[in-house]
Amino acid sequence: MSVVETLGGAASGLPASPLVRRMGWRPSRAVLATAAPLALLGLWQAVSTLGLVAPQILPAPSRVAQTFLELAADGELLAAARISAWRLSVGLALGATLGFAFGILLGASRRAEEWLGPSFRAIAAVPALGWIPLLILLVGIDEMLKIIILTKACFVPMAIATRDAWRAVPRGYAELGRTLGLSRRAQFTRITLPSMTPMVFSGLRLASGQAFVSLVTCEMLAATEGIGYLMVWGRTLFQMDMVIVGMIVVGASGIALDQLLRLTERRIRARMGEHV
Amino acid sequence: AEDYPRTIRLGDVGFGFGTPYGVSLQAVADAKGFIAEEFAGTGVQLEWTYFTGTGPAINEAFANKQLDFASYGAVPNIVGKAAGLDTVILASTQGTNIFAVARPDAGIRTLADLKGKKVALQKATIIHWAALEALKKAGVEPGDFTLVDLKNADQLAAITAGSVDAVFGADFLLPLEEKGVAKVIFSSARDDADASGFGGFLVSRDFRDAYPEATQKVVDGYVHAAEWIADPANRDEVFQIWSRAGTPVPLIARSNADTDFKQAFNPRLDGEFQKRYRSALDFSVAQKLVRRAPDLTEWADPSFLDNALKQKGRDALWPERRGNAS
Amino acid sequence: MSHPPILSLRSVSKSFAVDDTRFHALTDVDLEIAENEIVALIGPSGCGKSTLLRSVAGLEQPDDGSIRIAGQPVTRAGQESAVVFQDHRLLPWLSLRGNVELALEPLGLSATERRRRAAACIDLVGLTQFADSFPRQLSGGMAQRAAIARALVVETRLVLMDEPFGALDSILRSRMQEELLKIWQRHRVSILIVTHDIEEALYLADRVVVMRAQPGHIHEIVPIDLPRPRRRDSAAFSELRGRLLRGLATQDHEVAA
Amino acid sequence: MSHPPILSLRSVSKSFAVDDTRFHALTDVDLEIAENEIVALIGPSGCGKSTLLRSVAGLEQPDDGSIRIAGQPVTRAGQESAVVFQDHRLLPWLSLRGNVELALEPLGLSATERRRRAAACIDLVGLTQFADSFPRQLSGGMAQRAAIARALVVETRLVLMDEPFGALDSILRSRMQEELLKIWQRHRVSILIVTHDIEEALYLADRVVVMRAQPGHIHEIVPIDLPRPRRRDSAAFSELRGRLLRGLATQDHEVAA
Amino acid sequence: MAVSPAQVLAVPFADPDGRELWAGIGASLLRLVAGATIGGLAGMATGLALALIRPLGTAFSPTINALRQIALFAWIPLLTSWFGNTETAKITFIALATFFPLVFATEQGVREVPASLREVARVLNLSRRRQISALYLPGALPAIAVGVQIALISSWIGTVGAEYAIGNGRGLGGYIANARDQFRMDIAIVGVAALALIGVFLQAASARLIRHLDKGN
Ligand SMILES: Nc1ncnc2c1ncn2[C@@H]1O[C@H](COP(=O)(O)OP(=O)(O)OP(=O)(O)O)[C@@H](O)[C@H]1O
Ligand SMILES: Nc1ncnc2c1ncn2[C@@H]1O[C@H](COP(=O)(O)OP(=O)(O)OP(=O)(O)O)[C@@H](O)[C@H]1O
Ligand SMILES: [Mg+2]
Ligand SMILES: [Mg+2]
Repeated sequence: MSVVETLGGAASGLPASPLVRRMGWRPSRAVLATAAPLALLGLWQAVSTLGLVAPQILPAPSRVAQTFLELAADGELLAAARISAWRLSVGLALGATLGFAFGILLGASRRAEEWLGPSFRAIAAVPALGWIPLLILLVGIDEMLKIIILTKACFVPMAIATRDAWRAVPRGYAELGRTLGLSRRAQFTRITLPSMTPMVFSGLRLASGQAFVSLVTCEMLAATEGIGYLMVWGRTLFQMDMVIVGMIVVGASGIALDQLLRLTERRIRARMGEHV
Repeated sequence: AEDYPRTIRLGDVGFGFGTPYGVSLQAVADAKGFIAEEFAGTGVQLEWTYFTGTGPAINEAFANKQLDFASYGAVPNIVGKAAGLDTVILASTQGTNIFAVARPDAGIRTLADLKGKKVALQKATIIHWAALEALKKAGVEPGDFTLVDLKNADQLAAITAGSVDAVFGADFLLPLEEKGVAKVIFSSARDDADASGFGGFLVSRDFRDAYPEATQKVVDGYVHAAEWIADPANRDEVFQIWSRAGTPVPLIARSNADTDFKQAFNPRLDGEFQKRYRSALDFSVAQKLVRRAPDLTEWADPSFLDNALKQKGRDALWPERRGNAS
Repeated sequence: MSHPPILSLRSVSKSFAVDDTRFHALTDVDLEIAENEIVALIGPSGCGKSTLLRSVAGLEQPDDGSIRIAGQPVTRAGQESAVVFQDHRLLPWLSLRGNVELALEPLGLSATERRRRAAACIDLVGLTQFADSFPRQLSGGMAQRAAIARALVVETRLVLMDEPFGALDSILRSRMQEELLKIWQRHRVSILIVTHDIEEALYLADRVVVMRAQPGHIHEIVPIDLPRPRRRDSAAFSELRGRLLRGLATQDHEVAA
Repeated sequence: MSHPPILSLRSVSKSFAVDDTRFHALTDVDLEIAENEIVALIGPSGCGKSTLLRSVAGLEQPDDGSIRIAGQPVTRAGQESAVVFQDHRLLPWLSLRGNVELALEPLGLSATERRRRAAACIDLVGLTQFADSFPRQLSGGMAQRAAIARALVVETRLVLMDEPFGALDSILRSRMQEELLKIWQRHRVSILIVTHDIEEALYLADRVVVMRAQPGHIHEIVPIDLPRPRRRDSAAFSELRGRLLRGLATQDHEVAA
Repeated sequence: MAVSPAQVLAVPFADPDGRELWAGIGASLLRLVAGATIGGLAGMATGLALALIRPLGTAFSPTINALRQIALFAWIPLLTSWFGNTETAKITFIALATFFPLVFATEQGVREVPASLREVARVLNLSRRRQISALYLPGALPAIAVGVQIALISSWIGTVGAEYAIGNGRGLGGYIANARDQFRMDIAIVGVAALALIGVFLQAASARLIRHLDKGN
């Protein structure tokens, strides 16, 4: 290839060779992804420092950090987080287990879907917000209320995901199981279950998200402790820093749980030989 | 035209299924047009908002510059002031009658019987404050009972479901007695006026500084309303006005049976006011509702009220109370 | 044919319900396959090749007629036959070995015996060094060989293959055909293979069954008496190709979905 | 070749980053295609056929070398060329007509003119009565013809085809090959076609480019001087098939993914 | 607190307080439309931008995803402190409830438009605008449709939740809250039933609309 052509190629707008591209500075994913929140944080601090927004409306990040430390130091935050975490885990464990079983029932049996499907959809349609006023009369305001609401919140997405996962098992795999002459039990454990795993996990992640929403809803509307209550208390005391601490704790735990579930899923699927 | 704003925004506590209506002095001033007539011919519009979210909601509205005047309980306005809201107290108001009800089968007849029981109330409100005062007088210390923080609706459900033994609250508790779910064991108007709700009529400092004349007119109208409501002949009409919020007249009548409106809506910023607000400040600090107590002398501005009282011999209607500090 | 038939179909018919009407996928199909015989099914798309094969595999229930394998009527899937599908259908969460061993599970063998037999079959298809690989780590041809190993490991006397090399490129495909013949020579099974590739049919089969659609039926059965190994460029091969092509081409086979 | 080249590649190389190393998909490829010429690319899987075609289509950026269409260096996708992919790649939410008209949009024609030209091209591939059907309502062969119509409608002088008939069964495929030749005769375009089917290459092309892998390069270029219409069972055809087969078969082509 | 079914059925018609239901539903639906429109359009636009403009996506996707993890109701105290008990607070909340599911669905949907079809758009020389209107939006439609369904339910819950928690003004949420405050269980049950029925209706309507739109597949 002649020099003239090389130059011609470059001049006519061909992108630079990979070598040049590699030498040129390109912001990495991580840098960009952390730049955005840092910039937002900076903006927030600047707005507060310059007094553009009243501190009772938007306290400075430093103030929020200080409140966080104070609440953490006197144990209030930990106590709230502990009770919320307890409710969440019980609700998730119960709701996911029941939802999984119910989803299998709906997926496996047309008749179950026909008979139970409509009432299931009706129950699913009423959000936590609607259940609270009615349930509170039946079971009072104690832990039972929160557990029921959280269980229901997890139950619904888990049941739907499990049912869909059951139905999405490739027909080819089911046929394979039959032609191999596997027992029903073996077909379920060796074929159906593994192929349902990804969808069931996404249902589980959805359930955990729903659990958080319901947890905060019922702690804000009908509770005397927990992170949601902490935020309402912050509102009552007109201390936005406390509210924001609550939001951060809720958001961070939501992300953490989601990541944990993703990781578990990846582990399980990797062990099953999948490339994830 | 520069002397008056185009609109003046007033806020008070309210209830109702549709648009909420007020259940206190401002509702009367609103319905009877006492403040509006002060502004006759000026073109000033009055805008009333009745907050169902009560104290915190009014604080938020002040913070967002959506309100110029508001009446609300001492505890939330102390919380707001301490958090940096620049308000000024123009007048005081007693208003709210506080009740305690107990489950009939719990063997509770007086406040003293609440020792060792589960008591529900909404924390960080004047009810919380008044309840602790009343209980202290009855010899029940905070350590003697279990306090459960519940909002109004949940209190009703909780005592009905038997989750708590007694509830402190306002007149929304009275239907429970009718339904046989609970019986009234305490009424502040009947048993201990010092444990009634107490609060203030506040203006934002910005408004007062910008429109002193308008502020004066609002206070004049407000005092006029207090004067009108103090006349026992008007009681029935007051109940009618308040019933727009959804509570039937008989219930309002019953809840106010022991209330002397002249005293309840006494606007004076006198010794009694000082005493009650100091108590509320102490309470707020003790309960860690505020990080630092606001300075009362700087906060209250009696000048507008004094002008209003000088007119038409109102001075005599509400003599200064000494307020023997306890 | 000197052997008794391993597979025999007698006037098999199968129709599907399609929008209130019945679509006749197979009508009155008669076919016998002898021990050790390779029979290829060809025909235009939709003529019922897969339906026929699936009926033999017990995956479809014919409306009428009888299907017998080694004299026994077929009543359940995978009875006395093993199936190789066009897509390899290896389970992605099992290693190659795991996939092959899975086929042995219903036989109630000991784990060591399972492992031994799976290893032998994996060796037969030349994948020993990939036994612990997962399907995604195998190329298309390797995966298809693994599927064949899975079909052979249970040692049924009849292997059913539905376009087993359809997804492979032509070079790989001809190599796989040779390997299949080698395995067949060593293992002595009967094979019923569906293909849409005339050359493939000619290269592999003892007899080629030409099917036609609407309704699906057997048009003709062409015995291929060429000696093995067969040469694709021989005149006899070309002649037979021409004959099959004519047998196929007379029918319009393209139908909108 | 009497005409000036419509396409010319000069020492084109392309590598991909694979786990820290570079994989050389194409090295030093030189190729010219004349006006009206049909050139077929064959070679084992992974030898860079698609990479070459995609580079010409402007979908890949070569590391080195120059690609010129009608004398102009290729700088962007779809410059002076139209592409037919193996899968038809019709947009499922547009009707057949909508898909074909979409290709005309960048030309800035009036709506009626667009419609006229699309209709003419749809007619050319014999799909007029299906113009308002959606892709899911078309059979594989029809969809592929629609994709060809979409490529022809813009009237570029160069059409690039990557295994355009790979997904069709053999009978349909030979029919499509004939149709392609008919269209080519009427439309007089140059065609670069990737295939893994030796017969297809022999049947269609003026020259067959045989590629080899590791690294991807051109092994030989075989001119096919057979008169059209060609007969697949002619001796010359068989001879050329043998030659190409030998050219391909010497290389090991199966690589684990 | 037992109430007979007949009593409950009569509430929306006979009871003077219960009759407020209709006005409440009307107000709620208006709010829903306002908030969901704002949040929906913003969500789709953001999702499209995040998916199509790479650096923007890398920079902001993680942040938006993190914000999404904050359970919806946790925003209420912040919003009331910013906007007070106003319509703005409620509509912002509803918009947020709509925004998050749609950003995510749109971004995901656009990202998942097959590379093969993107290449078609490129070789056809389609303009950027046409790529969006002819390729990305229709291609992402199934994902967006699922997002719309989730967003609609989420915004309906958001509407009632906002009215319930923020108070003031008409609305189904305020109606339920008031019924509870005044211990009118009959009215509360009617309110909850209306909440559920409208939710089911919205879900069914969106499903039907989507089936109607999705004619290509
Ligand atoms: N489960 C079913 N329900 C309805 N129709 C079916 C079903 N299975 C197959 N058919 C129809 O039966 C006919 C024969 O199908 P079959 O799959 O056997 O064809 P084939 O010869 O294998 O075609 P191909 O070469 O395309 O695989 C087709 O028209 C198909 O549409
Ligand atoms: N984007 C990419 N990243 C990394 N490697 C690639 C990429 N695209 C292609 N390759 C590799 O380059 C080589 C050539 O690929 P190409 O698709 O051109 O082969 P091909 O000749 O078209 O094969 P086939 O007949 O299977 O289509 C292959 O080994 C492939 O794995
Ligand atoms: Mg088939
Ligand atoms: Mg390729």
